Amino acid sequence: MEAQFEAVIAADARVEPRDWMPDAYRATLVRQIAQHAHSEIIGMQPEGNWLTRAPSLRRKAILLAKAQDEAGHGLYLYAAAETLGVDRAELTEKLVDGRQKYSSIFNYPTLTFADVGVIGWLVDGAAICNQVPLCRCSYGPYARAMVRICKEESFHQRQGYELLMTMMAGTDAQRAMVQDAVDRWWWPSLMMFGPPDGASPNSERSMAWRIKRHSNDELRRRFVDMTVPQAEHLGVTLPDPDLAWNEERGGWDFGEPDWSELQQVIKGDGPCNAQRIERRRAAHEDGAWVREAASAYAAKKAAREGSSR
Amino acid sequence: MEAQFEAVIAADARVEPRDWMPDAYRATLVRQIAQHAHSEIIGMQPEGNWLTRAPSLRRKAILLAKAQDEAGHGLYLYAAAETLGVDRAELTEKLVDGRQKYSSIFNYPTLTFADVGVIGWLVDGAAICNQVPLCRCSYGPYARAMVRICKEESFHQRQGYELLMTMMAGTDAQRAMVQDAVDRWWWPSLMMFGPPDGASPNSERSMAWRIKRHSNDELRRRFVDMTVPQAEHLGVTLPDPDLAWNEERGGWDFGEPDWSELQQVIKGDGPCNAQRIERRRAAHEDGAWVREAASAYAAKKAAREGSSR
Amino acid sequence: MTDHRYPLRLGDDALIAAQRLSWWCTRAPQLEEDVALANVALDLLGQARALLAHAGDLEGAGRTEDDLAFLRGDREFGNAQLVELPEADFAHAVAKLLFFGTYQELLHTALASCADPVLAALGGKFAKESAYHVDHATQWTLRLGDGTSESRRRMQDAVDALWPYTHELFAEDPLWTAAAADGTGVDPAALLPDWTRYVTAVLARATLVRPEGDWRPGGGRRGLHTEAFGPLLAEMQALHRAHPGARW
Amino acid sequence: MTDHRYPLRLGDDALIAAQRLSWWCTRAPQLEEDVALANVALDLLGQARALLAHAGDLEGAGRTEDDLAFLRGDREFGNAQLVELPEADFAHAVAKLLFFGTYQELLHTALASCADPVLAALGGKFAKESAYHVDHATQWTLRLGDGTSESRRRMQDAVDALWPYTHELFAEDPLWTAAAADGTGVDPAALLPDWTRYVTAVLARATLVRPEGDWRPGGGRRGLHTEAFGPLLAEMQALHRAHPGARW
Repeated sequence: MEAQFEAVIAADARVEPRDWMPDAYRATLVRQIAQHAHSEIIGMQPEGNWLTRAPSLRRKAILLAKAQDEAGHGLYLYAAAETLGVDRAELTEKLVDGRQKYSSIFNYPTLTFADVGVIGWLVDGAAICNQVPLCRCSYGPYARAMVRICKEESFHQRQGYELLMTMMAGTDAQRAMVQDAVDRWWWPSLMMFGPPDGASPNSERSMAWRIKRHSNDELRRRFVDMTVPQAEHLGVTLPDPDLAWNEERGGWDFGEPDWSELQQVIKGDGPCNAQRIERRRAAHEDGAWVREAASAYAAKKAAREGSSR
Repeated sequence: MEAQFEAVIAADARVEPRDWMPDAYRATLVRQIAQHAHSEIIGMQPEGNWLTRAPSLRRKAILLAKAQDEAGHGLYLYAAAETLGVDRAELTEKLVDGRQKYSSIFNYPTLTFADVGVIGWLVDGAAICNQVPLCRCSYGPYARAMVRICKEESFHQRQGYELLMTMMAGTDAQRAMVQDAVDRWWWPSLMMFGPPDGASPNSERSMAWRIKRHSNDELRRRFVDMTVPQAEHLGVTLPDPDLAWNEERGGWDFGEPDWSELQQVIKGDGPCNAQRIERRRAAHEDGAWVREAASAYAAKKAAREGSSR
Repeated sequence: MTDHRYPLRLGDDALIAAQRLSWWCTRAPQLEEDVALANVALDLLGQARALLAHAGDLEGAGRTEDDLAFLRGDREFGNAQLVELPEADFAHAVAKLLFFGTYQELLHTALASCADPVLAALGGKFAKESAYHVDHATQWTLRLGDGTSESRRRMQDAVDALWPYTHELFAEDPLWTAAAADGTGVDPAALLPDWTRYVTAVLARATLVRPEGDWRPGGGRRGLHTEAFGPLLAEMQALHRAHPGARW
Repeated sequence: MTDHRYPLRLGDDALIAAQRLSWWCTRAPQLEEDVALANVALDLLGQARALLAHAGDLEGAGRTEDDLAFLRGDREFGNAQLVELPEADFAHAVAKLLFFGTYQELLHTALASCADPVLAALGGKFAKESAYHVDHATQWTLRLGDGTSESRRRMQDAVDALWPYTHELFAEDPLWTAAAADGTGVDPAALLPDWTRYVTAVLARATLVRPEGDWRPGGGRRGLHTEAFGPLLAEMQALHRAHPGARW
């Protein structure tokens, strides 16, 4: 069985739910897919903060649609995780009590409406860099979920960038808001690719299993190379004095993120960790009576239909 | 004893807590003072609605100070009621479960900031007309509470009128807000004096006992005569086509309020009845653990002090 | 020609309903419901945008959907009070959607054959959306009403709290009368029998009691709102108003 | 001369604290507390007005207290995050007042002998007010901490939740350093030992545990606020902004 699994991996084919797989492979996938699903759900909050205050009806509609997409992504991903023999309720418990993580980027607050645009541009942009390779991930259900998700993420990224273009063509106050948002989100976005390769212990195995296909630093460089010209086109300055074109490499050199900040946020001490988990916990607990009612009703209905046969 | 009570009333002197008094006199006073206290407390809500949105810091301070005064008035009045052998907690229960009333005027919503001014001018103005004679009420503690309250109410009335003067000297939108607020609050203010004399069954006895000194209609006329020139000075139109100077009487004739509306609001079907009581109930219930803690602490402290003697 | 205040008022209903509903995003009892409620809110917001834009066109004063949404004051909104009421729990959201959605479905269906071609086209499109909203609210009314004892209590409380505010949807009003008279709109009074029949049947199936009582709050159509409306509007408009003239 | 941003920042602390506290009006656990909390809020609002007016004078650009309160954006407010945090229950309000009030009392006392004569006079006046706030908060901390088991749990939760935000009050900042250097203001770091001594003693008497942990959120002084701040400001400013240039 193990040989067959190795052969599938080696052939760059897909492992499917019914196939045998090593326990560690399964555990790694559950952890990664759950974290990804949690990130979609928690990720609704920072932008959701502006839903009721969006400054135009069009932007309000875009925000709502995006939040809806994210909830949908969370659903696909939880479903993909469930093919590995866990269930959504259990994963939600683990999120709420801190045993599973979500992307640290969502522990930063959205302070102005420009943050909504910058999250689309930089955060969704970084997510896409991370996720496009996952469309070829060795685990079939995850790979297929990613295909659909990546398509929608690109759409969100374009919308975010378009908001920023509109604001940069607007008033001085709007331009200042955009620059301020870029200043705040740039470094956290770079940290979305995880610690530097030397400090990322699980990466190698994930790459061997073809869950992961590129190293953190490789993806980070790709993101910077993609983003710098977009920033120029937008007319904003990226807050990194070390940013410089490297003729030889044909890419951009950039400074070192403050990794101690990343560690701190992961540990739980980011600006919004407590608030994000609390909101999710409250929604889950306040909704318990509703879920119980739905189960009770379904049971009654089944019993009635059974007895009327 | 009854003769002595009658003599005190006849001499226009004061009945004090330790004096004998007829049960019906006591019950009437408890009902009236409690209703009055409840009105102060519930009356904090309509204006309190604008505390967090007041358009200038000065107006915010004035509103806060007024709300504070009203809470203080509630405290004096509950204290006056307690001299008659009831207690505040019991009266609060009766308010919350609907066995005791408060002034129906507070069941109307405050829709714009002009309402804050109009409540000061018309509602406090009507309250003062009602309350000034109560400073000579036959029951001493109530009469003395009223002296202090009336002084502060006059201050509130002047502040309300001053806000309206400022707004009338402002933009077209501000002037329209004032007129709109006057249109909405005029008739409810007239109804604050209660039903017409013919339909006010308890009035006669209260007058005999010198709790009340003027009939509802008498006070209503006094209020209209006082208010019409103020409206002219302000530059607003009172929404009553029948309003006309009566040369002969030397006062203003005015139209008939819609008494069915008053009955409906008293019955519980005013725009804000449910909301007002719910807020009061929630504050009382949410505060129960705090009051319990204060009692428990006081008991512990007393025990400690007792044992350390 | 259609009085611009007619689509404006219908647009206000949809806009304020969408604003309240969007609060649920990230707070729904399950993720499927985050998706579903956002979907309903998006439909309502789309309806609001089309109706406000049409009102602006008819008015001919150059006001856009955003001017109408963000630059009118509390007293200039003509939505029914029902849609502005806070939703104390999920049962309130469900009851409101049942009552308001059923009204909207009947209204939109009738509107589809009105004399204003824009409104007729919108009515046809919106009717399909509303039908989905009603179906969704109906399913939840049944689950909550006929679910557990707690859900039944909460659902009945919500029905009792919101029922009085449904009367305003069908109340007589000069704008409705005029629109119905010249065929550019619908008199909602004509929709009441079907509304009552449907809603009563759903409540009965859900083992819920249809409220009695004759309290009929109203005034929303004349810009007289509840005290919950001012803060809702303050939040909705604050950013737009903080940057006069800016495009977003 | 005093940097106008110095009194502006102190004024923002007082203003936002007053705005949060005024929410309690009509919601306090007993009427005496409606009176007392309104009184504290009034003091804080008075402090804010005097400080913002002084900042406007020093700036010399003609901005009034209202311009500064109602026409600045979210990123321009320099209050500490502590004061903007929502107050989940009465214990949170008490803990916040204990922490912030003690800081204010020490600050105002020190300010009374600073080189800016306006600030010195205000400091003397405000110190008396703050002393009352601290006394009030101390009494309630004792009652809740050493009251019932529920009140103790709630009070400890509030202390744990707010404690991390107290660090920002004493954190190093260029504006503090400059103000302390030329004597026009106070470096709050100098107040920390007295603050810690007093607050620790009160917590101990109240049988509460002083929190550990090294999380030190901050940023308020640079206009980096919590997500709770935007909605607070939107509500506070909406009416003022809806009527540009109007007097009230």
